[in-house]
Amino acid sequence: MNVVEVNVNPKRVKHDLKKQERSLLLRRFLSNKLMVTGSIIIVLLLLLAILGPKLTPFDPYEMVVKERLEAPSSHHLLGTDNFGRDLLTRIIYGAKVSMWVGFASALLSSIIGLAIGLTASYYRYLDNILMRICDGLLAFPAILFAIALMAVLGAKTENVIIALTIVFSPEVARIVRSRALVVREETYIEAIRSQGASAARIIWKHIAPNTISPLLVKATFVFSEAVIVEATLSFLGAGVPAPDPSWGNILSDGKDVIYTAWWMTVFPGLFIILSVLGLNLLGDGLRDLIDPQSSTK
Amino acid sequence: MEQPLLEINNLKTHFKTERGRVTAVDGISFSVEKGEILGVVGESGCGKSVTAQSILRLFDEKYTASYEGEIKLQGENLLQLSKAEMEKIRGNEVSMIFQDPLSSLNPVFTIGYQLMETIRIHQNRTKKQARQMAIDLLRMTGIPSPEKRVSEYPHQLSGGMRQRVMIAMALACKPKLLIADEPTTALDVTIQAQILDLMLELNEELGMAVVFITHDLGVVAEVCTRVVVMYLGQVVEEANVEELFTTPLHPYTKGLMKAIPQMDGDRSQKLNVIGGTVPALNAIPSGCRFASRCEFANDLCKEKAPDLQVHEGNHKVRCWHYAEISNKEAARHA
Amino acid sequence: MPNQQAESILQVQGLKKYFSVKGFRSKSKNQQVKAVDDVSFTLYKGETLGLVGESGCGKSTTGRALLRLIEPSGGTVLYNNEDILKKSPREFRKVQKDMQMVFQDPFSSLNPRIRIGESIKESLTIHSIGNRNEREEIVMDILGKVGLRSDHYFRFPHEFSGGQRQRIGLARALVADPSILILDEPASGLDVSIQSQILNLLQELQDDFKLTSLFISHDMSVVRHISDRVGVMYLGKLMEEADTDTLFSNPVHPYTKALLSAVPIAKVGKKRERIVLKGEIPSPLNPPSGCIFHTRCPFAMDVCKQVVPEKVEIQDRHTVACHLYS
Amino acid sequence: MYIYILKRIFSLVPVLFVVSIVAFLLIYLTPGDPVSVMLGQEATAEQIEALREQMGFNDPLYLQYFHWLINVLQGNLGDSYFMHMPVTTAIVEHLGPTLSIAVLAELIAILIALPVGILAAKHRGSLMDQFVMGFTLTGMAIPSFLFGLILMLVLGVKLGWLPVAGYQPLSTGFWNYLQYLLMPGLALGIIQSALIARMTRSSMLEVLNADFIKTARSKGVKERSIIYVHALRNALLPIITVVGQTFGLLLAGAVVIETIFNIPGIGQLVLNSIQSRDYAVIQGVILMVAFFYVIINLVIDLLYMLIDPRVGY
Repeated sequence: MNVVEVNVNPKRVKHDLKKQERSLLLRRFLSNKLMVTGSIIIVLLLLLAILGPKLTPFDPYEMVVKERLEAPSSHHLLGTDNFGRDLLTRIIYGAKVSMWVGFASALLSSIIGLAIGLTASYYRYLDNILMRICDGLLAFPAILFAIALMAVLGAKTENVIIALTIVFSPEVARIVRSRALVVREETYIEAIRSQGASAARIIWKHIAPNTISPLLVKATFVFSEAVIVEATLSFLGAGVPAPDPSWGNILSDGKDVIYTAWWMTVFPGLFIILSVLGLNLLGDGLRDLIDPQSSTK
Repeated sequence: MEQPLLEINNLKTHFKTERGRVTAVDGISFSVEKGEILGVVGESGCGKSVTAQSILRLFDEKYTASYEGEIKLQGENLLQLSKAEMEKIRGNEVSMIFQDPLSSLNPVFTIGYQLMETIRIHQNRTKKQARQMAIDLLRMTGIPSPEKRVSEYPHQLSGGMRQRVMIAMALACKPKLLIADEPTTALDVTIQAQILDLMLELNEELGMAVVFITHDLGVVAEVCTRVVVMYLGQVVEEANVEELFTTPLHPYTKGLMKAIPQMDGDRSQKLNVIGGTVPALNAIPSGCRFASRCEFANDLCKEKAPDLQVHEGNHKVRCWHYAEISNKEAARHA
Repeated sequence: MPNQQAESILQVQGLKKYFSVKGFRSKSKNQQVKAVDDVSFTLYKGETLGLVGESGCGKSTTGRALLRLIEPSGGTVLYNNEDILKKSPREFRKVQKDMQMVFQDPFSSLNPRIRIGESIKESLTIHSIGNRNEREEIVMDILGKVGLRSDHYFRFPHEFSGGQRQRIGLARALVADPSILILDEPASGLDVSIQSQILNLLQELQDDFKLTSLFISHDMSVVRHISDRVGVMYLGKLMEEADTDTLFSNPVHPYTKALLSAVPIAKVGKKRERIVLKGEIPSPLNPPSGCIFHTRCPFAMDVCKQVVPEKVEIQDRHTVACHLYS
Repeated sequence: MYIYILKRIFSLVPVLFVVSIVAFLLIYLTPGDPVSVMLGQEATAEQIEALREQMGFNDPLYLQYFHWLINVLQGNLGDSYFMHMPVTTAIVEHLGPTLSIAVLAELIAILIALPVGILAAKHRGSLMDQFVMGFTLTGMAIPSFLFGLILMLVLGVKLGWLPVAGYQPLSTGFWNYLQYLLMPGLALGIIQSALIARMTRSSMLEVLNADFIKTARSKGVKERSIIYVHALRNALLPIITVVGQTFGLLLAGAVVIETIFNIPGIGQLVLNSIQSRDYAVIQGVILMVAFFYVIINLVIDLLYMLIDPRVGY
């Protein structure tokens, strides 16, 4: 982009530049097919989770035995489950649970992962200890580790978030550390060090902002993996406890009646796939969008 | 004058990028005689390396690159050959060496394997024969104890050694033409001297023509017999090396020559500067491409693009006013 | 130009930097790579000392050791006759204001996430020079001095060309008004036409700011053009040091001779005989005994194989470390 | 070379140490008092207290850890209260089916992922490439148990090709054994192949941009051997790393899949333990899987030496 001759007072230039940058980012956002489809799916799901409860006439907990296992009809759009509860309503309430659990654990593990990753990358004597702990934690596969943690913490939705955070933080820490180690060797870090900047300033003003892009991409994938792990936990009965609705435990109820009430498996399954697919698309799109350099190549 | 070894007419190389089509090489024409060393010189982004790789059609033609014009190797247009025919020529009639010795050799195969591969693709030799030929090639390019080196891996050798292996690989089938894309840029000056001497010896011994791509005018003066100067995808001047250095005609060539700090230059004088920056490939100005940076540019230069005219003999230049500029400068110095 | 009675501003005495390489095979005990081995030189006020040599000779490590970006293993560096290597980080910060560095790679010397004005202002904030909006003025002013516009302050590094980024690097080094500038191959990453712009700018700034500089490069002709004195390094040692004209007109050390003769000259018809050194640069893991150049030196004598040559001053301010002259 | 092997093995000690600490803490922090369960409801408080003292439950934490560690090193993972047998025997009995699913799934994954990944990289930007990217994105979006349910619905019920549940050990004939494992194996394998295919594609693309590929092409090497000889060998390293890391995921996946196809493997063991609050078994399974994971990654590390001469040089 060649730089046009402009000699106006700097404050206004700063304002114009910021506007220009926003419009450039928007244009790049819209041109990124992955990003757009992903965000549309996620926004729809969020709307569903937030507005849904107001739209549906049914109560997710109210059991109507005689309407048990009804096929999708005009009365019950997606049919009913084995206790006669409206499936669409339970899926909507389930969306709120699944998305919230996924988002919260992604956010928490990002914050913890960032802190551990940055400290490990800058203070070498801590690096070994922290990384061995992370390697140790990473040896436990996510789903099994979550099951064990739930056994310790007890079956509550909040505990699912804590369990998932413990499971995913080491992964985030490892990604942040490896990027931070690369950034540390860059010349601009050497330059700021040569000017006598303090360790804190170097870490938080120079290293951290340059580890954000891999962190954001990883956080999106942690979000989608968390939704899958939560669904699996609830499916096995170790996650969100009944009667609270979650896509996982709806599927679990549907498992035994799969031949007769196929809708109890298909619809929640579809929602899981859709939300995770949306998040994966968001993650891929984010990866291209974030790095300004990659945009000008 | 019998047919030149290589004749490039109006070569154009286009690349598909997300922001539309970019033409990195826009109508290049020059030829290479048998046994000659032709220098192709220019700054980064001028398309010299793209030209070199276009000769062997190394770019992916399915999705990214497309060519126009002619590249005739002894009368045969390489651009019209099938993939299989092209593969027969690469490494056999025309071979290439690259700039960065650290990354140009496959790290997971031994030096011997990579040398023998070229031999066995183009000549039916047994493994034993190919191995012996590989050892002789390594000895020819001055690598000590080649029997041991043959079974070593690239990371066990220094930059200079690796470049010698690259040259040995390129000479495996005694090619008629060697394309060297900045072969010594990544090397230290003393090692560069050794490699340049080696290339000169091989050129005499094997009578092999060389297209020598570089941005270093010093190397051009020491090694090449004829020179092509490129700017922004086009040839702006072509001449024998003596003419180019004694009577350069194009303002860009003159500017380059005066911008380099000479080993015997006057240290108190400021270095000559070519103002501005090279226009981007997707924003090429109309008229002469050097107009935006040329101190002699007038309206004619800005509107109409000059083409490569013959000054005299084989000294060609792409500039409307090169004659007046030379006279004015001659007057100023007299 | 070097004035003889110039006042010395920085005295480097026996500077060493040894990297220990963990023995990978059991038999090779912890070896040491002597990246910088007993290097001594003096910077005189207002002068530019060129440090030249091939890759792996330790010139860039020397530059970084002065600023303690790499902690030296030995030697003293006297600035205002205090040894800055012994100072505590807090005391050393004052020195860091006076000694600034310019780096080679234009594309990784600026933080991509920060506007360039901010990167330049960092130095002011760290050394608490001026208050908040004063600092913005100072940065805009220095931007003008390096040939950029004040509104460039708000742009990101990826919007600039290689040449412009080197100008920003210079602005960052000069904004805190240093007295010594250490330049590590500042123009090697650039094309010739841009390189000449940067070298001219550098010389103007050195005069305006009355700077003393250490100019590190592998490019002999660039070093010759810009330095008043030149030191030639090989495998961690300073082989020869002299005024630029003396060194380039009659080099004394065999390595300097070979180095200068190897540089291709952009002139035709001057076919000079070239001293082509035999063999490869030895691996720093086990450098040759005695004079480290003896394995490739055409004049190597027995004494060169055993004894490390002493630095000898054969003429006024022309020193060399070679047995031919001791 | 051997130094490298020793170094790799030696570097596992701290990791295994952390694994043991985490496993122990999981057990220690689990609610429910094993002693009271053992003695049943009528036991008086004193009896429970006496037994706790005798079994060392009141010792300081680190002492309990050492006892536990020594037992584990001797293969004793404590006792299952629900199944009234040592946890180790319970696990070993149920190990067979889970391992066979995991290995079968891994084979299926690699057989699908490698060719698909390589072809996608070879025809970068083509329709085929976009289809593969679509397949991998959706593949990663489907939880393995859901895909298992779908397969059961389609293959099992609608088409009736494969039995919907149950397990026959190998001894009862190969096809007999295989037909029960095919569906869970496919369910897990296809999901796993999505991840590995994605990694293969990106790793191949990275290598195909390297300079030495251009050198090979300039030597007249055929496009086919550029892909399968020059590029693949270099791309293998990151691929086998992913295979190693995701094998742990696979084991966990096998555990989950079994619950759908009610195969008497570790999965069922874990499921029953969850319902019966038999936590010792769960922790035992987790420790075993973690140990497996560490060993597999060690093997992968050592494989590096065979592929890349620079490693261990």
